[in-house]
Amino acid sequence: KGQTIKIGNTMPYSGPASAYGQIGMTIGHYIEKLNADGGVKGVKFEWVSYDDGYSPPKTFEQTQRLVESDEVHFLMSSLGTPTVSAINDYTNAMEIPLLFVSSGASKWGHPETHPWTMGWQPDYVSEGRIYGRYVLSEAPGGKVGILYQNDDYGKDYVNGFKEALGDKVSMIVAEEPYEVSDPTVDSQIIKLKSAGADIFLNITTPKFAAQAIRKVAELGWKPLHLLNNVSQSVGAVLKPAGLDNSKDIVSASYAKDPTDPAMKDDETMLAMHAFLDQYYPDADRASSFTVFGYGHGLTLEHLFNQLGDDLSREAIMSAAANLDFKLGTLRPGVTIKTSETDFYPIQSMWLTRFDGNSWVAFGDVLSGAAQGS
Amino acid sequence: MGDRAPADGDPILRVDGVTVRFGGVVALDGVSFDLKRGEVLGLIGPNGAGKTTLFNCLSRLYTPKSGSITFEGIDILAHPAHRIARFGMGRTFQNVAAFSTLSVFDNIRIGAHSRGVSDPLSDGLRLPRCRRNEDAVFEAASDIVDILSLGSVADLPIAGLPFGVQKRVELARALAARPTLLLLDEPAAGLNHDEIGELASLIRQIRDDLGITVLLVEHHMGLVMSVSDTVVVLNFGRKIAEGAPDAVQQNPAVIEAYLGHAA
Amino acid sequence: MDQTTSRLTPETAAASTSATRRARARRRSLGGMAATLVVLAVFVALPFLLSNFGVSTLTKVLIYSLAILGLNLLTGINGQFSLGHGAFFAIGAYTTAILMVHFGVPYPLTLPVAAVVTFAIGVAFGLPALRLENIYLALATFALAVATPQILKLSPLEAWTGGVQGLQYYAMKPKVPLGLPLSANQYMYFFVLLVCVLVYWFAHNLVTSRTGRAFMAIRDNPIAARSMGVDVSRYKATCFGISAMIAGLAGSLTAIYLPFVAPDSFTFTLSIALFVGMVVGGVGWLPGAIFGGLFVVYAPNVAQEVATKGLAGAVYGLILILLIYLAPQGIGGLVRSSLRRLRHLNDKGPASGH
Amino acid sequence: MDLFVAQVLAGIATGAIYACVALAVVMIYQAIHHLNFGQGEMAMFSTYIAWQLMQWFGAESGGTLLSLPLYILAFVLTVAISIAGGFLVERTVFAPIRNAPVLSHVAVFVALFLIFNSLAGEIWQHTIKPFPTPFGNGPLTEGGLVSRHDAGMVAVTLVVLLALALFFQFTRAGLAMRASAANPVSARLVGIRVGMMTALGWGMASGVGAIAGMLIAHKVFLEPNMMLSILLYGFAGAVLGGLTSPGGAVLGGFLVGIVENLAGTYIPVVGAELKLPIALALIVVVLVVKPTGLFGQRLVQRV
Amino acid sequence: MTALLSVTGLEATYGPVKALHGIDFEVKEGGVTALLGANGAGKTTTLRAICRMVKTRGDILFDGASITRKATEDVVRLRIAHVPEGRGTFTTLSVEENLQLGAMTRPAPGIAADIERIYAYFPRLRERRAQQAGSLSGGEQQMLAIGRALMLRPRLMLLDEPSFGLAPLITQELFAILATVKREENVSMLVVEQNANLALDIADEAYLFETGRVVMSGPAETIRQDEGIRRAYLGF
Ligand SMILES: Nc1ncnc2c1ncn2[C@@H]1O[C@H](COP(=O)(O)OP(=O)(O)OP(=O)(O)O)[C@@H](O)[C@H]1O
Ligand SMILES: Nc1ncnc2c1ncn2[C@@H]1O[C@H](COP(=O)(O)OP(=O)(O)OP(=O)(O)O)[C@@H](O)[C@H]1O
Ligand SMILES: CC(C)C[C@H](N)C(=O)O
Ligand SMILES: [Mg+2]
Ligand SMILES: [Mg+2]
Repeated sequence: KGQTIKIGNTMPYSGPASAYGQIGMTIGHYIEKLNADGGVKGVKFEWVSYDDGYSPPKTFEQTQRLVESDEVHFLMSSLGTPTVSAINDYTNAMEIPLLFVSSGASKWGHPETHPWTMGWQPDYVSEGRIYGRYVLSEAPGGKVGILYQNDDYGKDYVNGFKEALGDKVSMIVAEEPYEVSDPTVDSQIIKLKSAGADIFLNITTPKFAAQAIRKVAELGWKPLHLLNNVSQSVGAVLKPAGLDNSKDIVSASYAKDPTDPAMKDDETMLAMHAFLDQYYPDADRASSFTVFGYGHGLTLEHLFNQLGDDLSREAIMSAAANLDFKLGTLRPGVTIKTSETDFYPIQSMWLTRFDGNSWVAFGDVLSGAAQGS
Repeated sequence: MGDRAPADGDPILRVDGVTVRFGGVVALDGVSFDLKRGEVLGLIGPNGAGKTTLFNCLSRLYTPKSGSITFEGIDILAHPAHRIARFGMGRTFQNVAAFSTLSVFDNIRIGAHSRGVSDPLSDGLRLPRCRRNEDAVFEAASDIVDILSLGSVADLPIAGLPFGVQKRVELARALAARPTLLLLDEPAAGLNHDEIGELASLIRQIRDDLGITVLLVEHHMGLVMSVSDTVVVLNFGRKIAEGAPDAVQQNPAVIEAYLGHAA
Repeated sequence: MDQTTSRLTPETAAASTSATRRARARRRSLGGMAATLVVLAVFVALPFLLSNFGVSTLTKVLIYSLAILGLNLLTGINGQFSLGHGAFFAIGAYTTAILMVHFGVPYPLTLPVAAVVTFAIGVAFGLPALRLENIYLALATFALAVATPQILKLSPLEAWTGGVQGLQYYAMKPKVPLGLPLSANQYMYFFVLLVCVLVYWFAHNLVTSRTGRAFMAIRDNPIAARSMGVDVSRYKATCFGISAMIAGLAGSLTAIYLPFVAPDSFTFTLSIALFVGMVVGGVGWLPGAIFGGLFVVYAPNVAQEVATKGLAGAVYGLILILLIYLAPQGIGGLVRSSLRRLRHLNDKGPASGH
Repeated sequence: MDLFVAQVLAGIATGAIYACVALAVVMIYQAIHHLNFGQGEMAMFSTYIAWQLMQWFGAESGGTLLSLPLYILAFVLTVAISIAGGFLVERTVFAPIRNAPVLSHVAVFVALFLIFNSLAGEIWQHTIKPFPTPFGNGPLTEGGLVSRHDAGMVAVTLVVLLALALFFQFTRAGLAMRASAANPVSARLVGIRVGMMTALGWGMASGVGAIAGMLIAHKVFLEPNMMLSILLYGFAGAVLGGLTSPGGAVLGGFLVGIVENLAGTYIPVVGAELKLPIALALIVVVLVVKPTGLFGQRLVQRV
Repeated sequence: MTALLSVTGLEATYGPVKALHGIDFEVKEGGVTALLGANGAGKTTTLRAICRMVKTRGDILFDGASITRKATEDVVRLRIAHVPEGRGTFTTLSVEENLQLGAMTRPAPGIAADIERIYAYFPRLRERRAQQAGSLSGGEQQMLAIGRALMLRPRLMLLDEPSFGLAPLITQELFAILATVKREENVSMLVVEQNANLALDIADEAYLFETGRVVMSGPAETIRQDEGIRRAYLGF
């Protein structure tokens, strides 16, 4: 009671991935709000969030600083696949919980080897499977062209997608990687179109997603366009790319879309806007990253509500491994659920189609779990 | 110093039909001459006649279009520039090519580079062999510093020194390699009368006491005529006269092209 | 000294003979040695005064200093502009990581291998670099820095490099050898310090030797150097190799100290950081590497303390500009000019009156 | 073959970006005989200024052009502001350390890079912003692979190129600027105000950079890191063409774009992954053969 | 004749090193003053001081007004031309561009004619007009440096060893040209020259420097007669 718990975090506030920085800002402000409201069951938090510039050795150094110098109680929401990869072994060796990693790499869900690490969002492999299954059912005779970021993140998606296609993997007629350092992806798009693809799997980060969407429109190419979840922000991707150009794009989504008019009366979204008004008025409200950060804040709050008097690291970890609740920022039917063996909190998604203004879910809530498991 | 006794007979340097072109400019046009061991040969000619270009051929900074250069019986055109010093040819530069951030003493020590033996690994490990070499170079450079009276400036960076002193350091640097042939490109430029007198005796000292053959390019006729055993005159890249200083000085073609009448 | 030549002497302090010159040289090198010992003593004492985290940050300082030393040898001493030393750092790190992970080689033994590999690659890169000057070389090396992560990611090499993920081997982190009363971080620190001291000794020997003078001669005037018998190409390529080797050793140490390598650890920003460190420490002044290392490691942290998150970069930039204002030639420039001033006063003391 | 043509066209389209930046690089090189790492970020910052002006004027909305005259007004104002800005940066940041070694200047370029990058992020946030084009959207010819914007961009680049070439070759100011960069001490001795010339060079470079930024932003979207990698390509293009030749730089920029795309398409296995390294390696090869670039002035060094 | 340039108490320093220790001298309007002295005596430093290229104390009056607070480029705008030690060639620019630069501060008309005039003085330069100046021979670059200074149409010329590296014949011609320029255009000159004979031939007054101090001065003729000078600088 009356305790203050230090939470450590690393974020790319600078450098090439700095757009994600607002996730850290949102969480930080939410913790401010929690403290102002008297904490969670009397426990207050101190949010220590360092910039790692999206550079793995920097992440390691900052994490070491958090653990050894700031002596944080646990780490939360540290962002990025390559970055958090650098500290995964370290934090486990130090037995510090590393909760809700802001990355969908599948490696955050391996309690057998890394019992102190847990992800949050649906993993990229699973999401890839969802797209694969959708293609099989929707356009079994199609030709697929893939644009992907040449890193773990991109490759996880591609692997999941191919896994779902199974023996139909020959539907893929072209795979074009790009590097984050590429100025544009124009030439890749031209190649995919020239290869005769009529299904376009767009696995990119926001800037490249926007470039790709616009280039596709500019070329007058009309494929079935599948866009990965990371880049589905209406504010940060589709608006810049042109809402017209984005029409009919299909994506998978687990979180609510802040631009969806239907969200006007959504309780959680109203609460979020009220919170932003008071604590983070500069926030970009059309951005899914804001919702993402807010969701992390709510999850933290829930976790501590669930905890008893024992606030030890072990207790926190075991509470995190026993989550089962409905998080307000998630779409209907999508829940947070973990167990001693399941360290993937969110695993189901909806397929959504962009109608020119917002994402409209269709079909059923889907699980990305591997077939037969 | 002076361990090589001057031996008469075969020329130490033979320049044969050397031609150099830069685009349309013919800088040297079939120039030939011999340089006897132990002599001072004065090479003169109007500005742009090709004197420095010839020096640059000798030290292999330029490669002639045709012709041959034989030094100590070696066809030096078959060798890269950095080997020339090892063969015993040293030089100074017309526009002072100093190692500007280094001290006078280090400049001179670099002059002795071609006489040293070491490789980066043993230097890095400071093997005894390298230490001995260092000591020898230190002594040799100290001697030269004393001979050329550079003691008071030896530890100063060369860049701020008066032009004349820099030229003297260049001379010291060339001597540090203990050359058998020394190429001097306008050593008297920027010196006053008195200093030129000293330079003249220094050049004689280099020839007589150290047994070094000297090829001298110079526009100061007093100096050239007083120290040269032979004089070669170039004009527009071609040799127009060769002979004893007195004879050359009287040569009308030389007077016309180079000396002028008032000289 | 005879009368004729003495007239050529500019009239300043009395000329010194070889013996006095030698004595003065010895005095100076003793002074340098004393300073080195003091600095070394401080570095030996520090890990016992600092927190655990402080020790590991200081280890990083040493590692960066080492890499900066390597760069300084090439750019400062030999005059070859490099904006790509992060690449050699990366190669050293990967060599160590691959040897440890795939071949189970004990970590100390990976260092010589990394040294040989980076030396060879450095020479190989130094050969085409012979034809490039200044900006052209800067661009070529910068290109190398930019390309490094992409090359490390190459799928055909993935079996060895771990591709985009890189290699993680936290379990192989060096343990404190039996008996030493040190924490893991302290042990790592001293291991790194030992390597740094040895390499520094090597580099210092090199710079003050015939080879080092040849390097500097090439920097100051390549044409004259060639005429003095310096094989410019060979020395330049060798210098590239040695410099790459030192940077590679630093990389190798990183891979031991931080048991994780990944392509994104070696982006061009690493090369730029090394370059900035070299400038801050003092171009062409080997001890400056320590200041460079300190700056590169601590300045961004200071910037982050001072500024709100987004502005840290601007603050870091301002600190850098400020530093260049105060010390246009880096810390080395400050130290050298104050030494010169001191010496000037000293020389003036007894022998004034001309 | 179709693919080949497509890739060449795509190469020209991206090459236009590089060519534009390469021109700015040549501009600064002529003024200070160095490459400025901060140049890309300054161009990015200028582009944000243009964007901000257009917001105030109401010249665009969500990347759609609303009024061409207002766009042109913002464009011209931005170029003017950038020239003044470049001039001021030189006067305030570089003039005081005029005598510092070049490598220290390079460190300050890095500092400028960081400052502009971080300021832009702080002022305008990190999310990408669409930037309008005055040339209209869509392809130049029906179904073609070259967009109207790409074509417009090439045209503008050529106009700027012509202006710069004329400036350097035929005006006294151009000669004075080249002289200042080549030998500042002598330049002062013939009465050239070297400081002003350098500052003017910075100003012009930053003006050219602003033009490049405003053209590029439409293609890559406006965000603080938009010039990060483009500047490298611009350097590469300028160096390939020869740093002293504006025409060479533009050609170099296009070549880099084309080579990069062809390498990515036709080199098996690693091509797609390594298109940038391959393009850069090619440039290094060209430089090894021709050390001053394709059209650069050969320097005669004499002793 | 009044003094066009008058220098009093001039001291100059390079960092901690003092190179001039209080120098006084003048150049008369339309006159020629010669500075003599051994290596390192401070002659070059004196010319640099006038062009404001070194740190100084003391006063320098040009045409009655102090120029010690001016920048180099503004001094040049007063039409003081400097042929520097080491020539200061713009090596990467062409010969003709080098000459044009000499006239940078003048209005454009007349420049082309003046370039022709320089070519007439030094025909070698005409042959090399489009060539990179850095590729010229030493003497040719010296001609270029002098030509460039003349392009300013100066009132005062500072000549730092103008005969440096010139062949005897060219040296004679050069001094004839200088004499003509002086006579016809009333150009004043401050000449540092090791060939004291030549310098004293055209000089009205001469100053002898030793380690940063003036040790002797007077009309050129008087100086020429001095025994010490004769031995050290004239050689007869
Ligand atoms: N790299 C080059 N490119 C073009 N022309 C050149 C080059 N090098 C030399 N020249 C020309 O060749 C001629 C000979 O030059 P060189 O320097 O040999 O003359 P020099 O006899 O030494 O003259 P000086 O007495 O003036 O030093 C000159 O006219 C010069 O312009
Ligand atoms: N850049 C510099 N840095 C430090 N000291 C310098 C510098 N330039 C000149 N000096 C010193 O100033 C003094 C005067 O030099 P200055 O060049 O004026 O002599 P000078 O009379 O022109 O000699 P010279 O006949 O060699 O040209 C010398 O002692 C020299 O060492
Ligand atoms: C969704 C993002 C926060 C995750 C990020 N794209 C990564 O995996 O690196
Ligand atoms: Mg010559
Ligand atoms: Mg002088």
